[in-house]
Amino acid sequence: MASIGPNELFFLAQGLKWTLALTLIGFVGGGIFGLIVALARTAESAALRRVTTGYIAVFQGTPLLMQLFVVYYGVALIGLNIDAWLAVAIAFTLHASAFLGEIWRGGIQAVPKGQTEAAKALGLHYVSTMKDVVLPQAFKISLPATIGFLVQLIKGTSLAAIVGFVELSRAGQIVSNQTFRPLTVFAIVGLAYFLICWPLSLWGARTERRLQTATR
Amino acid sequence: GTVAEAKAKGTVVIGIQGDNAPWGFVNSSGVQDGLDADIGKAFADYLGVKAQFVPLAVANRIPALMTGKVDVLFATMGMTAERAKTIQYSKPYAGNVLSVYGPKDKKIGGYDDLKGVAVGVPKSSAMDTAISAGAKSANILRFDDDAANIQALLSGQVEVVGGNQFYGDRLNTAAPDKYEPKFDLTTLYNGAGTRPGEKDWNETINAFLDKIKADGELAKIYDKWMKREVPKFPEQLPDIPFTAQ
Amino acid sequence: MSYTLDFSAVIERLPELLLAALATIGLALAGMSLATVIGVLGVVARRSRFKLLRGLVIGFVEVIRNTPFLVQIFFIFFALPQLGVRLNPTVTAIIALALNGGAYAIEIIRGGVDAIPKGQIEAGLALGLHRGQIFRHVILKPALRTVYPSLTSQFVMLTLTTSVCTSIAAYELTSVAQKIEADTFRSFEVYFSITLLYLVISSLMMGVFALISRISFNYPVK
Amino acid sequence: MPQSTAAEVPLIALDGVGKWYGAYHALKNISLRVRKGEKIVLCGPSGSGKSTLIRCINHLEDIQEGKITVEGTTLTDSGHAIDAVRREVGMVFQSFNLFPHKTIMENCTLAPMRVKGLSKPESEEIARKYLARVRILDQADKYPAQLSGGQQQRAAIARALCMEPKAMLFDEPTSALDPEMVKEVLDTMIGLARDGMTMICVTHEMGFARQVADRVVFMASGEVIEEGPPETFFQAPRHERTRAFLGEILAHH
Amino acid sequence: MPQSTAAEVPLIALDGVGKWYGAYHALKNISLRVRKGEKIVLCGPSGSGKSTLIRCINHLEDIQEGKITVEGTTLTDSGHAIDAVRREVGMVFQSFNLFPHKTIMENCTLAPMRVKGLSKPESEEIARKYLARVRILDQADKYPAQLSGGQQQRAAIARALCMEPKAMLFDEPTSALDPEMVKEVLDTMIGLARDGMTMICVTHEMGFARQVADRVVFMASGEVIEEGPPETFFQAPRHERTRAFLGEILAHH
Ligand SMILES: Nc1ncnc2c1ncn2[C@@H]1O[C@H](COP(=O)(O)OP(=O)(O)OP(=O)(O)O)[C@@H](O)[C@H]1O
Ligand SMILES: Nc1ncnc2c1ncn2[C@@H]1O[C@H](COP(=O)(O)OP(=O)(O)OP(=O)(O)O)[C@@H](O)[C@H]1O
Ligand SMILES: [Mg+2]
Ligand SMILES: [Mg+2]
Repeated sequence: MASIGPNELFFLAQGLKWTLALTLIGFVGGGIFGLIVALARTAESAALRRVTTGYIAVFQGTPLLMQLFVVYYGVALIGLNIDAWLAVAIAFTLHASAFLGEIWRGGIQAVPKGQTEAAKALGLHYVSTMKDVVLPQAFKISLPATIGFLVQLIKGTSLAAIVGFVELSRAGQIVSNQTFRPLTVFAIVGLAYFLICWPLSLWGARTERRLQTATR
Repeated sequence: GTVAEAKAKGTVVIGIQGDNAPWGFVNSSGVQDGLDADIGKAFADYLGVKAQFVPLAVANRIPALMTGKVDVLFATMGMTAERAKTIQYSKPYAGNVLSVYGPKDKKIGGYDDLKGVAVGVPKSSAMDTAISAGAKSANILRFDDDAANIQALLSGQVEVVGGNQFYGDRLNTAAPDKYEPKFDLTTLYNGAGTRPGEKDWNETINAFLDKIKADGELAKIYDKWMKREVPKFPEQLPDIPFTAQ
Repeated sequence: MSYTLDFSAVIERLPELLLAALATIGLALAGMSLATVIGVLGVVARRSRFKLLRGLVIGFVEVIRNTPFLVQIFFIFFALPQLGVRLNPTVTAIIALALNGGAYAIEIIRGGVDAIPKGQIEAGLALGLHRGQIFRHVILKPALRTVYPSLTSQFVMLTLTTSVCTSIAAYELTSVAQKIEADTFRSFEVYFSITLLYLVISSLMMGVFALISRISFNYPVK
Repeated sequence: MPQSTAAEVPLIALDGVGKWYGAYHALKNISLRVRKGEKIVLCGPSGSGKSTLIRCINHLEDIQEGKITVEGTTLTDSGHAIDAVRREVGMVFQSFNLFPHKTIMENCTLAPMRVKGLSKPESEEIARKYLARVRILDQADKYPAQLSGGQQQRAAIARALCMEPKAMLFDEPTSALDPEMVKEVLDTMIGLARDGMTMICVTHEMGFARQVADRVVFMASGEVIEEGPPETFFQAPRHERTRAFLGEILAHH
Repeated sequence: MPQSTAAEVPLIALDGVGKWYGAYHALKNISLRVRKGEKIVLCGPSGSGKSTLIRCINHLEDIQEGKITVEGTTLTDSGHAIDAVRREVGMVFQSFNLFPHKTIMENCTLAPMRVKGLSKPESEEIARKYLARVRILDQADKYPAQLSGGQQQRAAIARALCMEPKAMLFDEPTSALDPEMVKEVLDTMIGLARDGMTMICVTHEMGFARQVADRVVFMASGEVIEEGPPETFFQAPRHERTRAFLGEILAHH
């Protein structure tokens, strides 16, 4: 039976590296598709809105663990053998885009209607209206919620263990099963998460305060 | 793929458990280790190919096998009739000597004494299967792994645990002289798992197992990890076919 | 792969799954009710005159929001007994869910309270109402109304989080599913089924939330 | 103060009041006496401190210098004095500030029940009286968002009246209203004035000032520049700044 | 329409326009012709459809009946027609609607660059011209929130002018302003009118109407009730409703 030494800590650090890589994947994929979801969710076409509403309901309404499972193993079942990285990228993109899409939809709708109308009255097209007028304001409004979700996503990457990634949580579990000190190991793991997430949360809260004083 | 394909490729993909020392686990250098890993390596040698290990968790070992992400599972799988409906077991290659562990001052003599008692077991383990069958009225709490199970006993969250032969040492290290084995559960055997209907894998593994049982290699590996002799394996188990139809 | 899905094992044990789904709903409901209470009381504490109390609430919120739920529930279950507090898995699960949801609820509700126009509070003061009365009668309901969508989507997440409670052996949907999986090795069938069950549960929750909103926030706004 | 005779105790008295927002000196040595039944119109350019002044009177802002006395109670930071004053003085805001989640009736009964401890029937009785007084009794069961701006402002006036205050403070009560609704609110206020309510009113409605004010007080940069009865104030303003301000205000009408 | 001679093609023409919001009939059979250079003041009680009318002209709302033609282009739902019309018609809103994350200069150059495809220097050149025209060139690098209400509204006017439209629509451009700032915006609009800009302006500023309007159009309940040159409109309104409305509006001034 091993004790918790430098080897074990190094093993956990390796896991941490995966955690960060997975977060990055989720955020980039989720960011791009989330934008599309948000735009579709606020589109004029009722059909488009309904489809995205369903999309959001499904991916917000089922556990991320199951989404990962279905994408990796479920898809393989019908003969599509995809790489674990691709599976994680797809599942995290689906998951994050549903949440970010919903957050950013809120931001877009919080931009006063007069802004869109003024843009239209000036003759701006949809793309320019969104890119130059609505989205910059919407992102600013949704920034705190976006950061809040990023923190949840960091913690959510632990579920990628099901497709074989030994990220921070899984590394913790493995070390705990070698050392039989689950409390100590999970205290270290918890602390590691805290040290990544807390600065982000602080930054989010600061941004929120700054935005609030700016609008008052 | 098939055995032929694996030989052509020069690798066999073997699923083991990632966190179940000393059976199968990933050590702190990130390398797979344990009884299952050694048997896996021996199997690869037998085939004359390289072994590629995929560390798995309880939740995904069957999906990984069924979707072809691994060729074979040496993943500490207790052989039961119900499970045998889904996967193809090989002949047994390990025996689980399972016991109930509890505090010295608590009188537990058999299944009957478990009535209403909080019993901890690792999820999806042979201990779970055995106690669930033996003591229907026990209050069974299923934890993610051995570490959590032992911690639950130490924290007093359960009164006794179902464990393998290594629990004694671990409990003694954590709380000297406090716990002891109470009684042995029915022995469960571990077999390798392959996809149902794939005769080639099943036959190859059975032949391999026969070989290492005969030439003493299994005994060596067994001694290294289990610190005991290879048990005597039954020729057949009810409703658990060892060979593919 | 020639794997054929066979749901007979799942169907046979469907009653077990449905019962477990009820347990999941129970855990979620208990967790979110307590979380709401913690949220409201936390906001009150967060606005109190006592710096220590405010600091404690801030610390609580930060620790909870920035650590995984798994770690939190582990500590309540495995570490508290060392301080002499031993809680069974279900109680532990409810407390952990309540604390976790409560921390988020504090932040969300605080946002709603901050968004109440200052004029509302001043109107209350000018009428002679005290701070507590203003919070209770003037601020709370409109604040909850504005944050209701965020609060409820947080609660849907809380519902899905109940699945983590399996790691302390609490009785809920995922743990029963894992037991069935272990018994039968019918992993796909079991996981597909509970994915569907979770979707049904969360859709149900949303429906109930919408209903509650229609009943409790029935006043028109411009 | 020329208007207040020494014998009479003023209902509201400000003595050398000074108020700072951080380093910004918002009110400078303000002294003002308001007798019972008197109607004061407060005017002046934006940022001159009108709102600040009336907000200080019922302690929505605290002051750093001088003192404010309402009905003999001096506004200190003590909770009791503040409570007493707020019970005696009603306030109506520019943006109504009705509670959106309560019906008009509930808006009116909340304070009588919670502050005065009246029963529900008692406070509804009072509410009905004042809602009728401002002529929106028929709207009692609606929510604020269902009323027009003018009706909302009259509801806000009724809500303040339900505490049966000795004086009413108005901060630009008509400036958030559509032109057509201004009249109905002004009429309500004229009615109140006729009934003898003591009033301090910040407004740019000079017609209203002419009609009901006993005194017009003109402020600029946190100071009271000039005050006097409306006739002399409008016809013969003494100060240059007053003249300039009146010029602006009356230009487009 | 009495004012438009048959020979002249009107710049803006509405023919039997009908508009519904769901079941609510907001505009009823509106016909109106505006010649080049003409200044129209639109007035009427709240909810009479004034905003709806001018919002239909540049297709912020679509109509269900009749047709609207701007410079010969009939507004259909086709993207081209809408684009063409929006390029010819500038609009100024009650609440300015400046883009808060862009400086005044960027507010002014956005549309010329994106819609007309002008280069940055070209559009800044144009922006400077119109910012000078409304006398806030010195504020060009500030953000909207750093300007006073009057300055913001003038910036909004300059932004619309930068597209060099043939006509300007104003929807209560001064009603969100403090009394003192109304004048500076009205002065700007009077200047525009003098320069010959075609204008349709919803306003309650009757002084402005008297001074610049060629025609005053009075609406009620979605219909045009009465129209005519300001002198006759104010002195001798023909309809009872017009008289009642004018009575309300002018009562307190
Ligand atoms: N909370 C505050 N913090 C800092 N400065 C303030 C605050 N409230 C008001 N001020 C400043 O105090 C001055 C007086 O403000 P006040 O609101 O009393 O003016 P006012 O005469 O009511 O103007 P208006 O006609 O625009 O309502 C202004 O310069 C204002 O910027
Ligand atoms: N988006 C909408 N949906 C439904 N009804 C609307 C909508 N916009 C306006 N209306 C209704 O159409 C009618 C005309 O509105 P409009 O805004 O044109 O009036 P207005 O004359 O501009 O009034 P105001 O002077 O208050 O601005 C009103 O009864 C209004 O309630
Ligand atoms: Mg003011
Ligand atoms: Mg309008």
